[in-house]
Order: sequence, then structure tokens, then C-alpha cells
Amino acid sequence: MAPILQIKDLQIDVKMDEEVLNVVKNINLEIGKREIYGIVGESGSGKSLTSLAIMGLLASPPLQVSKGEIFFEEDKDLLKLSSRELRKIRGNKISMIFQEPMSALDPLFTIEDQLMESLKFHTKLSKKEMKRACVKIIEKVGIPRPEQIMKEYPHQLSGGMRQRIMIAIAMLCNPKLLIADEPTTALDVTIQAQILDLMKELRDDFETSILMITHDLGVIAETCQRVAVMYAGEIVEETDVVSLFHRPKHPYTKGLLKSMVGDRSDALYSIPGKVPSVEQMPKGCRFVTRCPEAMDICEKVSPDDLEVADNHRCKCWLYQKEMANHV
Amino acid sequence: MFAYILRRLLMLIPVLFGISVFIFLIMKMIPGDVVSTILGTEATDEARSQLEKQFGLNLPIYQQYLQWMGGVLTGDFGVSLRTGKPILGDIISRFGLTLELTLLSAFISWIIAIPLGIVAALKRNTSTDFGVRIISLLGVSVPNFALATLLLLVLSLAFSYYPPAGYVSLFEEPMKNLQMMVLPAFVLGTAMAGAVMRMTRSSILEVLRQDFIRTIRAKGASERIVIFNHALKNAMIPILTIIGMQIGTLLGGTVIIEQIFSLPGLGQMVLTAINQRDYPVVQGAVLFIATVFVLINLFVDVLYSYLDPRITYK
Amino acid sequence: MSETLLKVEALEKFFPVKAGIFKRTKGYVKAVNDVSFEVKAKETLSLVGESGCGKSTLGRSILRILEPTGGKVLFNDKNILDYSKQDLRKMRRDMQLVFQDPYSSLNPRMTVRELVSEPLYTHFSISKMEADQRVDEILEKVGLPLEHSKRYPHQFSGGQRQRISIARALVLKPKLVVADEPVSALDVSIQAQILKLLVDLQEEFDLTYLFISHDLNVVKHISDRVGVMYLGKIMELADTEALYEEPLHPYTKALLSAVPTSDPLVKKERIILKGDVPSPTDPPSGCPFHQRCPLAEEKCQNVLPEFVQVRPKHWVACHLVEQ
Amino acid sequence: MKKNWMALLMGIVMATLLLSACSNEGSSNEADADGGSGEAATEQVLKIGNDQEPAGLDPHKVPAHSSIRIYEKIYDSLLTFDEDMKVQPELAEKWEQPDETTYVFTLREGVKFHNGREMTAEDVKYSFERIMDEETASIAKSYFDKVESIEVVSPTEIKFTLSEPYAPFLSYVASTNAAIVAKEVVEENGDLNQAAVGTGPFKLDEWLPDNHVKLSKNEDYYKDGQPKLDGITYLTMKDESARLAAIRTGEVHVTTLSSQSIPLAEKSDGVEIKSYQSTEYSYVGFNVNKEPFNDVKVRQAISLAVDRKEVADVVWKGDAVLSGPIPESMGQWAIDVSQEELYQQNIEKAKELLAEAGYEDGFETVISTASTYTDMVDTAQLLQQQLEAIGIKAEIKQLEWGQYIDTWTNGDHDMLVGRNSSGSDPDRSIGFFFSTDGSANVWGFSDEKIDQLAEEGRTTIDPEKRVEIYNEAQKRVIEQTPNLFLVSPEKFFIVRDSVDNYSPTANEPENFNDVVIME
Amino acid sequence: MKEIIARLKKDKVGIVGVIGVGLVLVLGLFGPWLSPHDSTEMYKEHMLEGPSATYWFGTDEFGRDIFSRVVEGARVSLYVGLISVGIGASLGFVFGLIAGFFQNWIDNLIMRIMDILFAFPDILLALTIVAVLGPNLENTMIAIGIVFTPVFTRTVRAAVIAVKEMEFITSAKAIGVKTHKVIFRHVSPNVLAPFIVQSTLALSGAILTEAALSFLGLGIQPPNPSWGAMLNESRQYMEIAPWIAIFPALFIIVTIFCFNLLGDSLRDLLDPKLK
Repeated sequence: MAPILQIKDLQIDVKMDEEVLNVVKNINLEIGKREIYGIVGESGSGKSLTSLAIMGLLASPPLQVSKGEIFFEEDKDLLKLSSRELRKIRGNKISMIFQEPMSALDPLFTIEDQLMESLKFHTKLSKKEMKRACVKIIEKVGIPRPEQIMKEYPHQLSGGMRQRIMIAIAMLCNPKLLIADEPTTALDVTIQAQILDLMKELRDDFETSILMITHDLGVIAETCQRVAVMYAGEIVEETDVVSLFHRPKHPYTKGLLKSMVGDRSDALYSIPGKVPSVEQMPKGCRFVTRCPEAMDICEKVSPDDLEVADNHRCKCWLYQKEMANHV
Repeated sequence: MFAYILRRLLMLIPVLFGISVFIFLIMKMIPGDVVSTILGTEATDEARSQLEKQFGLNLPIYQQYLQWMGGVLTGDFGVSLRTGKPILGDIISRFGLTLELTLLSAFISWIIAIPLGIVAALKRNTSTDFGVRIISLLGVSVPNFALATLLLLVLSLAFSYYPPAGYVSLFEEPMKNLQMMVLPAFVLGTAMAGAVMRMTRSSILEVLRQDFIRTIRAKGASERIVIFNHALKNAMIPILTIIGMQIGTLLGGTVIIEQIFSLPGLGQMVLTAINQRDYPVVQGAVLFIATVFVLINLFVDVLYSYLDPRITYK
Repeated sequence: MSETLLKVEALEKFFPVKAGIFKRTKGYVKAVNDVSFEVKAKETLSLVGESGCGKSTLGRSILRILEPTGGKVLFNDKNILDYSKQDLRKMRRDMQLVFQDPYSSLNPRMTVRELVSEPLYTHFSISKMEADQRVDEILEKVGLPLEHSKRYPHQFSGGQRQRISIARALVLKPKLVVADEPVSALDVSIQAQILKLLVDLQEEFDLTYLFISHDLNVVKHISDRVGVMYLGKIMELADTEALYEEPLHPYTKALLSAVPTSDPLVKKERIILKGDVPSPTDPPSGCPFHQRCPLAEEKCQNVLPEFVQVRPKHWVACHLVEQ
Repeated sequence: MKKNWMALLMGIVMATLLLSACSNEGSSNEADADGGSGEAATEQVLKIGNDQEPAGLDPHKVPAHSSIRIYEKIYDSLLTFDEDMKVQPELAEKWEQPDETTYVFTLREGVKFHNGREMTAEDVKYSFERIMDEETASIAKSYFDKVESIEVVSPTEIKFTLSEPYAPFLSYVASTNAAIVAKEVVEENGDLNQAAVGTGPFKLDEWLPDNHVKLSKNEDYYKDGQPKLDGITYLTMKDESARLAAIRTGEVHVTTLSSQSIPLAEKSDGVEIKSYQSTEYSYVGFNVNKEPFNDVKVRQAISLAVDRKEVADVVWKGDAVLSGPIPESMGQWAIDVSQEELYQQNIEKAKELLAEAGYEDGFETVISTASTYTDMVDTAQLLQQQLEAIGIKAEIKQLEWGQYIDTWTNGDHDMLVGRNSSGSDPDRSIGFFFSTDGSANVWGFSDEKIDQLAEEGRTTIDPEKRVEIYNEAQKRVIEQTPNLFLVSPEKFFIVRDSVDNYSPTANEPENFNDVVIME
Repeated sequence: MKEIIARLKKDKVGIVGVIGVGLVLVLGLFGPWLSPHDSTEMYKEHMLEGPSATYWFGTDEFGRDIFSRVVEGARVSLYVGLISVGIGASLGFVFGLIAGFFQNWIDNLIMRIMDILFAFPDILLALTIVAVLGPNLENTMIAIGIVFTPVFTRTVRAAVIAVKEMEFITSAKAIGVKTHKVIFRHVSPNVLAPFIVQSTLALSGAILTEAALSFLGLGIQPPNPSWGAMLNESRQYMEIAPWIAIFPALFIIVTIFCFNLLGDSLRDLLDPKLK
């Protein structure tokens, strides 16, 4: 089946004063129809930037896509579209929800205004029809008494409700792809469970693909089919969710799984050190400074992103030993 | 909301009381008095004491205050010691002018400052931004009276133009009135524009950094909608604060411009009265200005809650 | 592990809600409502709950950073709510607080050394040399390079700042540390580092922790005992293992079931709760949880369940749990 | 779209500017037409740019010049002055003096108040009694202290009896402050600040403070054919640059300007400068009770150190003449001061005098002045410079007007720069200001000889003898130097060419009775 | 601090402001040595002369050297600015700190007094204060200082309230730090940023207020010059001797301009949100 979204060799740079620094590099991934695809990584790993690049919402300047292609529905390279064409897709065929439901809605407009706005951009419905569509979608995301909610302002709603409204706005135009950037991070666990549940339900009803961006491996395990692990702006490992959790290849993934507190073992594990800053990116493998299995080669040359098992890519010299010896 | 407004109005009482005491005492402390300014070089002792008696200035100070305050509370601000005219009526008719001047200059400053502020914010740190900031700062940097004098000079010499003399109110002859007001309002407006521009620029920048702007863009909104429907409305609150303060300041701060453009406004009234030591006029007018100032602030606060549903006053 | 260090009895913290022209008090937010428990010396007691359940308020009320409106806090058998301001200040030496947000909890205009030495200068008349020495000691213990002691907080990462915070709290060698969500603002890989540090320090200094968190995974790892809070009340309190393996209260059960698994192959039975937490200004009558409880009965709507010991060392406030 | 928005904005701005531009077109055309043909314009309302707001309009109460210039057109007195400052009939057709203390005035018949009622001797009696009544607090009360009784002989005849011979009496009767008012109007309004009903050539229509005073023609004015104007509008324009701009563009017909702006007005088209020698003089008052000014030598030294010519040149741009206590414009009464010894700048001698007084190295002092008047501030600055030459270091203290007056009355100063009006009778110039019990002797000055001369001047009726007495008095005052008399400035009216038949004089600078406005 | 300087280096507008303010300060401090003539000396044979080799900026109606007066005026105007802002700022800082920190009846009392001052129109307030105290430079500065006090009080109070909510204040309390130390060590350093910004902006306000008071005949006493007073005196000569007006006006504009640029930059630099 043809993928709904295909990212090829995406690279994002940041222009600081005189120099140009790389923040995201070599991103390759495919999201299939009805698939929930996860990107997991710590803060600063570049996962949010990647999602914003898909939407064409990178803050430019200073950020810019310097290389790569993003194909949507096979043939449309989002990076080559005019801003006008891109606007037609945004909020319509691709929509997005964000981490902070507190601040992601304009505080000065009613829920109705903010829902209708989306429809105004993308449909030619009459006001009445629009309203009907809004009511329908609000019911769909599980909010009782939609008529009343629509008259309220964001601050009158709880965090969970707001995130539901965000989802409603995103689903209004029946998108092909929903990008969810840390959709539950700011929510309590019981509410998180509600929202994740809702998203899966919507995926089934609307046949929408979801790109789930999170730092929480638990969320990934709960919802995703495929996962990409990002570290310092690169995808270090990419595979289906079961392989990732049961047969992780990359030392970073392993560390991450081990440091999931509480659940697995009693001994606390943590990856030593911290993510390198953009200015001090290592020349070779970006994880080399924290890797327990680092080799000489790792410091000097960046490994390739190779298929190390079926449908399992990993970017690590450990699996390219022969090659390493040659270099 | 109603309770809030009522509470604010109640809080006005001590403030106004304080102002009344303050202005009353300060007028007593100013050297010179109304009698000597009236009689000037013709003063004789008996004329002095006669006038003092007439004006009630021979009474103990607290009695003078109570008498004045008693009148004010019953809506009687007394009469001017110089012209014998009832003060309140005069204040109100002059307030009309000052208010018009204030609003007109505020309006001029907005139509200059807000678009410039938006442009500067959108083109942050480009030469356009610097250009706009420089222009808006120029307005602030020139003392009002210098700009006003220059304007009068240039217009009269180069265009043989002078605004019609002899103030008429907006309701009598609107066109003539506007011609009189445009120049002074322009001078005041340019001075205000800088601060408004600056605030517009920074609050638009601030708003554009907010998460919900990203949401709106993600919905597929064009930049125009992002800026004008959302960013501007959100940025309006800090801008409004500045505007509210400026309007308040202008109410008593147009003295110089009123004088240069020969406009019989409230500022002139107070200035003349201070010079003549016409106590009840100064006291009445200052109390009035302060009340309006406080009410404008209240109005601005109420306006906030109208603009921003998050702000609810209880 | 037997001596009781801290005993909280029927503690209340109500915030008045004011309204009207004269701002009269029109009601109360019952942030902490009749809470009692004990903490034994050198143990770690955790309080978990969702946002707004009153766990942070409880922590702060115990330290009298917020003045409680009722109840008792017995520290070493003395009710600290009776202490004068001066006594309280002296007592602070023994009770310290570690904050959630490592960004706002450190004065940005003070260097690490100033920050960490401040408690010493506050409580002891101590020479600079002596103070420096003790600061050096504690910095080493929390794993901060000494050469960084002249830096300002913003020059550090979140994890390092949390280390500074911990050093600042521990330099006085307190008996009790209230840790208010100390790791929730940190990245996963850093969380583990800080938790590990806390555990190590507990052993080294014989510390007693009152650990406040919303993260059930974190709590499970480091606690001896866990209390679950909901709407200003403790619903269930038990040894960690007992609570996680055999939760009794329906809310605890729901909470635990909502925690995402760490294995995609394991499919848990989910209890999805309806709706949101009710407002603490206007808490429901009867059991505070009854509106969302999947098992609620009529009694739950009207009668407040008592907080009772139903098993050895296991307390629950629920009508449906049999003793 | 953004551009459209900006365009709209620019449009609004342009429209606003155009609006003012269009109107300026209109007024400049008018201005151009002014000088043209010799036809009388249809609208005969004279617009005057008034530099100060009147401080009240009660002729008995308000001494301010800004008020006098207006109420003098509304009210008449029994007598008036001619150009030589000699008294002439006005409401009184003639007068007799049967003995040294009795005056009988015969009133002009058929003179009507603005309210239509005929003026009679009863009104005259009422008016003078109002002035003399303590309650009124009239500024003219002291003028008539010597009046013993007022008697209505017939509706057109009135008799004043004085307690002793009083030479200035007639000039005080001629004063505008002795205006004849209508009794019923005073009684109805309490005072005359709001209602003004007189017998003068113009009636008060409206006074809007800080805006304008509107006068309209008195159709029943007793002088036939006068006034020719339909009305006068005084527009308050306190700012000089505003008045200059307004007269240049023809927005007003007449205005006053300070000497500094005269050259600018001269250059402008369509205006004419009319000047007259004012009855004012600038002076420096000394606090003669205070060291070092209690020593006449110090005062004389200062007089010698000062270059009055320079004051005239710098402060008044040359448009001022030297003046003693009685300025040149007082005609027969004034002496020629230019030859006075103390008026010849002589630094050496000044230093000698100072040394004699014990101030070899000079001293430090303060020159107070009113910030309201640039000429006073400028004079102070110039004096400060000039006094440095004899070692006097003066600091300038600008006072706000109310405070200045207060300082003046309390004698709370060292040196005080001011400007005095000499009034209409030399008694004012000498007795009022410098006799020991003079009402305006705020200097604490006392000199027997001057007291004696002042008394003689008051009681001597014979004009020629009076001139002699006052000549001597002036010399004595100059010698004693209680005040340092500087210069008497010219005053200017800037008049549009369209204003015909207007020539200001010292006694009546603003007589617009014959003025006609031409097309 | 180092960091701020480092960031300021990147801010070109800010640099212009710093340099401008620096130059004006130099002018104010070393003015007397720079000026070729005495600022009050009247060269009567050279009245109202245009700029020349001897009189760089021309002479005024008394034949005084405008350049020397402008230089001297820099001292006066800056003096007025610094002292009056100093007065307003220190009063405001103390009041704001107390009001914001305690937020009880003292707060109420202080803020009501500030409301009273605030509701008083600026110019009129300054005018009456000068009238009461008597017009001279010192009293003018006091008056302007009092006029500025409420603004500073409000700024500082708002900042204090914001800082008070920060956890590090709770932290200090939890450690047992005494209240006065909490105020001085923890609260006050952290409200400095808005305070400094407000001060730079108030400086230009003070210079303008002095000018306005000069227009009303209050303020500096002649013959000593301040820029505002010079500009006011020059109004009558704008047409025949424009240089009398142009130079003080130019200096006022440039100075205020630079102070504003500096204030703007500081605002950006000190704003944590823009970091």
C-alpha cells in the first residue's frame, strides 16, 4: 500500500548570526494509511522540528529546510508547494495538535469561532452547515452538550477538554494525516488514557494516519505500529513497535528502555551525560559521548542508516563492523 | 462585574478625598494669594481684608475646606473668584474641548502607531524595523511646544495658513472645529505615537510567539488572518493600557498645546487659575480631572474584560 | 524504621473564595481536607495524585510555608503549628523542601556557591572557610563539579539545577525532606539520574522523604509506602507493593490501569474514567470520587467514607471495601 | 491585501491634510483681497488677537490692563483725557469749581445705558458711592478718600464736596475705574463681572474665558456716527507665535507683539506696525530696609553702573526711551532724564560709591522677576551682566506671577525687576509709589522731602505750580533712587492694511470708534 | 552582566544608543572644558549672529555663544534628568518593594497615595509643586521626581508581585531566611530589570518635562541654560535666527532618541522571554 507521507533525507538548519548549524539531519520515514507512527526522543532531539517541517510551519528565519523532500499522498512534495497551496492542505488534509492545550487555543475567541474558522478556510459550507459539522465533531470527540461548549472560551475548559477541542479542530476537515505533537504530555494519566483512547477510535472511524510525537515510550507502546527513535536531530533506529521494545538495536534505544523508571527492574538506570548542544555536535556519531559501547570509529565518522533486520533500520557502527574496519 | 465596578467606584472615594485634601493644602501652600493677584499694585490693606472676608479666606483652614467640600458634595463647585462664573459649568464646557483634543490626538497616534508597530514587528530587526522605530521615536523626542511653534510658523509662512481663531465646539460648527483641532491633535498625537508603536511592536512579537498562533497557522490560516484577526486582538490589551494611561495624562497635560493654539481647554483653565490663585477653580478642576482619570482607568479595565474573556472581575 | 518522625493529624488547608463588593468570603477551596498519616524515620512515603488533588498544598502546609487552617503537624512529637515564627525558623533546619521546577526555584542572580551556602549562613554563625568547605562537600555529594560553583543557575541544564536544589536542601543535613515533584520537569534519562541521587543520599544521610508526585512509575520505584490523593483527601495508603499489586480503592485501580505499559505486547485491562476531576470549590457530597466511580452506589453519593485500616498497614476510604 | 490596508490609511491621513489645506486656500484668498480696493467690507467686526485673558470686567474692581482695555469700551466716565493728558469732558458736558473743594458737573443729556435707560445724576452718585463703599473693595476707593459728600442738584447736575483741596481729583474722575454704572444691573447681578451695562460705544455680548470676548456696537452711543464698527471680537491668543501667525495670515485684524517680533511683522505683507509711547516704565525696586540697599550710595552706584541704553537696545530692540518716575508719554509732567547725572554710566564712580558704602568688593544679591514677562526676564539677565562690572554678583530668581505679586507686596526681595504704569496723574507716579504712606510704597522707602513735595502736589490746584513741584519731586526721587528707573518702552499694534482710521495714542491706545474695515 | 554586554554587542541599535548616551554624558561631564566661551557671557556686538568660526552654533539675542550654552545645557539637562529620575526611582523602588512584598494595608495605603499622585495631571502636579517650593533647578528636580514616583512604584510593585510568585522565594522562606533578607537578597535584585528599563525611559521623560516647565517659565533660572529653556527662549527667534532653536532642539532629540534606543534594547536584553 502506498504511504500517505514519505520523508526523504530531510535536513533542517538553523542560522545563528553568521554561522549555519545543523539541527535535524537524514530523516527518512514512511507513514502508511491508517497507521499510527511514533517518533520518540528527548527534548531537543528534533522531533518537533520534523513535524513542523511537514506542516511548513518552521519559524523561518532562523530555521530552514536545507535539503530533502516530503511527499504527501505520493506525488506532492510539500516543500515545493507555494505557501498558498500549502495553506490549502494545512488544517485540511494534514492537521496537527500540540502539547499545551492551555496555550494552543486563542484565548479571546469562543470554541465555536475557532472551530468555524477552520471550516471557513477549507469549505464552502453555509453557516448553518458549518455549525452542524462543528456540533457533530464535538460529539465525536466525546464532549457532552456540544451547543453549550461551543459558546465557551478556552479558559473555561479543563485541560482534557481543551485537548479534545484541539482534536476536534484537527479532525473537522477529515484529514488524511494527523500530526500529534506530545498530545498528552501536559495531561494527567487518567485523562491521557482517555485521549489516547479517543485518538485510536478516531483513526478507525476517519481512516486517518497519525504521526505521534512523544518522549514517552509508554505512549508509543500503547498506540503505535511503527516507531522512529530520534537522538540529537537524527533517526537512530526505526522499526515496528514490538521489535523496538523487545529487540532494540541502538545503544541509545536500549538505554532509553532501561531508564523507563519503575516498571521493569528495580535498579535505576540512567544514560550518563546529556544531549550535546547544537554548537557542540560531535563529528562522528552524535551519541558517542554517552554511548557505553563507543568505539574509536564512532568519534570520527558518522555511521550510516542501515537495515539491520527485516524492516528494522539502525544507525550504529555496532552493526556495520566490517565497514568500520574498512574505514 | 457589576460588583467589581461598584467596588472600584467605592475605592474612588478615599482617592478623591485624598486628592481634594492634597490640592486644597497645596493651594494654600503656594506663596501668593488671590487677593494680591486681583489687586496687584493697587492693593491697600483695607481692600485686602475686605476681599479676604468676601472670599471666606479669613476663616480657619479646616472650615474653608469643609465649606468647599460641602459644596462639592452637593454638586456646587462654587464660583470663580476672578470671573464670578459658576465653576462646574465652566469645567464641563471646557472639558468637552480637552476631551475632544485628547481623543483626536489619541486617534491620530493610533493610525500612525499601530500599523507601524505591526510592520516593525513583522519585519523585526530589518532595516524597515529600525526605520519605523526611528520615525516613531522622533515624535516623542521633540518637545511639544517646539513642534507646535514650528508648525504654526511654517504653515503661516509657506501656506499662509492659520487655523480659524475663536474656538467653536464640534456641535456648533463641525468643520471649523475640526480645522482648529487637527494641528494640535497632530502635535500631541506624534508625541504619543512612539510609545504606542513600541508597545504594539513588542506585544505583537509577544503574541506571535504564543502557541495558539501556531495552531491557527496549522489550520491553514493566511498571515493576514493570523495578524489581524488574532495577533492584533491579543496584542490589544497591553496597547490599551498604554493608551488608557496616555488619555489620562493628556486630560490634564494639554496645557501647553492649548495655550499655543489658543484653545480654551481645561488645562488653560487650571493654569490661569493657578496663576491667579483662583482656589476654587483649581481645586474643582483638579478634582474633576482626577475623577475622569480614575473613571477612564476603570473604563479601560472593564474594556479588558470585554476584549479578554479570561479577565473576569468579581 | 519504626520511630515516627512526622505525624499529620486531621490537617486542613482551606483557601477562602472572595466575591462581592466588599470581597467577603463566599466559600472555600478545600485544597487539603482532613488528612492524617504518619511518616517513620528514614522511610520514603509518597503521595500521588492528579493535578489539583492538593498534594503540593499538603506538602507545603506540613512545612508551614502555607499556614494550615486546621489540624496538627507533629514533628518529633511536637506540634509545629504552635511554634512561634522564631522557633519555626530554627526548625526549618530539620525540614527541607525540594521543588519541582528547577528553573524558577533558584534565584537567577546568585551563584551556585551563594545559593548553597545561604542556608548555612542563615542558621549558623559560621566562618566563610567552614561554609565553603561544607558547600564543597555537598556539591561533591550531589555530583556537581566544584569548578562550576561560581556559575549562575541559567548556565546549567535542568538536571544539574535540580542537583543544586538538592544540595541547597541537604547542606543543612535535615531530617525530613519534602520533595515536591522533583523529577517531573526533567527528561526521562535525566529523571533516573536524579532519582538515583535521591536514593543514594537518603542512605548516606539517613533522610526521611515525603515524596510528592503524579507519576506512578517514579513513585513505585522509590517509595516504601504510597498514599493516593483525590480532591484534597487521601483515598488509599499502603506499602508500595500492596498498593500496586492489590489496590483496593476504585480510584487507585483506575489510576494504575491508566499508566501506559512499557511493553506493546501486554494488553492491559483499561478502566477509562468518565469526565474530569470536579472543582475543589464545590466538591461533591459523599465520597468525592463517586461521580466518576464505575462502581458507585447510592451510599457513596451521600455518606463520606471513613479512612480506615482494612488490612495490616493498608488504609482505604471507600464504602465498597470490606474490612 | 496588506498594501490595500496601508493605502486606506494613507488615504485617511491625506484627506485630513487636504482638509486643512483647502481651508487654508480659503483664508489666504481672503487675506490677499485685504489690501485691494477701497470699499468697506460687509462684515464690520474687528478681530483682535488678545495676548491676555481679562481678569474680570467690573470697572470698579479690576485694575488689570487686560480688563481695562475691554471695559473701557463698555463704560464711560464723567471726564476723559486728551493727547496731552489734560482732562476733557465726556459724560459730563462741563464742570465748574466754585471753590477749592467743590466741583459741580453738568451731565450730557440723552445719554442712554445699554439697557435703554437714560443716565442721570443719580447713577453718577450711585457709581461713586459704590466705589467709596468699603464692601465693594474697589481699587479706586483711595482716589476719592477726600470726597466728603456727593449731592444730586438736578437730574443733570451733581456736586462733589471735598474735605480739602485735592489736585488729582479731576484726573481720577477721568479714570476708567471711575466709570458710571447702572444701579439696577449691579443689584441684579451682585457685581459687574458677568453683566456689563454702561454707556460706552460697545456693548458686551459674550465673554467665554480663554476663548473670546465679543462686543457689539452701541447704536445709541451719544457721539453721532460712532462707532463705525458693528462689533469687536477679542480672541484670546496667549502665545506670541500664534498671534504672529494669525496676523500674518489675516486671521485677526489687530494684535500686539513684543519688540522681538516686530522686525518679523514688518517684513510681512499686508500689515502695518503702529506704535505709541506707553505710559509704562521698567524699573528695579530695591528693598531699602535691607542691607546693602538701605544705603543710598549703593543704590546710586547701581544707577551709575547700569547702561540704560543697552536695556533699550537689547530688551526692547531700541524701541524704548529713558525714563524717570514719570515717563515721557506723560507730556507736561515728565522731565528730561537723559541729562541726569545718575543716568550717565560711570563704572569708576560707581565703584567709588560702593567703596564709600563699604562694599569695595561688591556683594552678592538676588534679582527677582516675573517669568510671565520675557522683557522682565531679559532685563534681569542684562542687569546681572552689567552689575558684574562693579563686583555685584546677582542671581536671578524667576517667579511665577502670583508669587511675584506676593513678593512685591511683602517686600520679600533684594532687587525686583518690574514694570509700572504711571497712571494719569503725577500724584500716582510720586505720592502713590514713593511717599511714606503711599499705598504702593512696598519698598519701605521714606524721605521727608518727597513726602512734603507729594503733599504739595496733591493740594496745589494751579497746574503750572504743580509742574514745578513734580519736577523737583522727580529729581529728588531719582537722586534717592528707591527704584532704579530704566526705560519706557514703545508699544506696538500690528494692524492689517484693511483696518482704516486707527491711530493709537498713549492716553487711548485702543480707540476703535472711527475704525472701518475695508475690503 | 557579561552576558548582557556580550548580547548588547550584537544589538546594533543598542550600540547606537549606548554611544549616543555616552557622548552626551561626556558632553555633560567635560562640557566646561570643551566650550570655547563662557555660557553666560554676552558678546553684545555679536547679537543674533549665525554660526561662524568663533561662534560655532551662532549667538543668541544677548550675543551669548550657543555652542557653549548647548554644552552647558547638556550638563543641566542631564543633571535634571539623573537627579529627578534618581528621586522618583528610589522613592518608587522602596515604595514598590514594600507594597508588592507585603500586599496588606501598607500596600493599600501606598498604592492609594500613588493613585492620588497618579491621577494628578503630570504637568499640573509639577507646576504646583514648583509653585509651592519656589522655582529653581533643585525644586524642579524634586517636582519631576515626585511626578515620576507613582510610575516607578507601580512598575516595581508589579515586578515584585511577579517575583514573589517564583519558587525561589518560597525556597528562601523554606530555608528560614529572614524576611528582610528575602526582600534584599532575593526580591530586589530580580526586579531590577524592569526598573532599569523604566529608568532609562524616564530619563528622557524628565528632560522633556523640564523643557515643558521651562515653557511655563519654571525650571532653570536664567541666564543658565538648559536645553528646554534655550528652546523655549528661542521660539521668538525661530524665524530670524533659526540656529538658536535648531541646536538645542537637535541635542534634545538626539539625547532622548539615544536614551529610548538604549531603553528599548535593555528591555529586549533583560526580558527573559526573549532569551
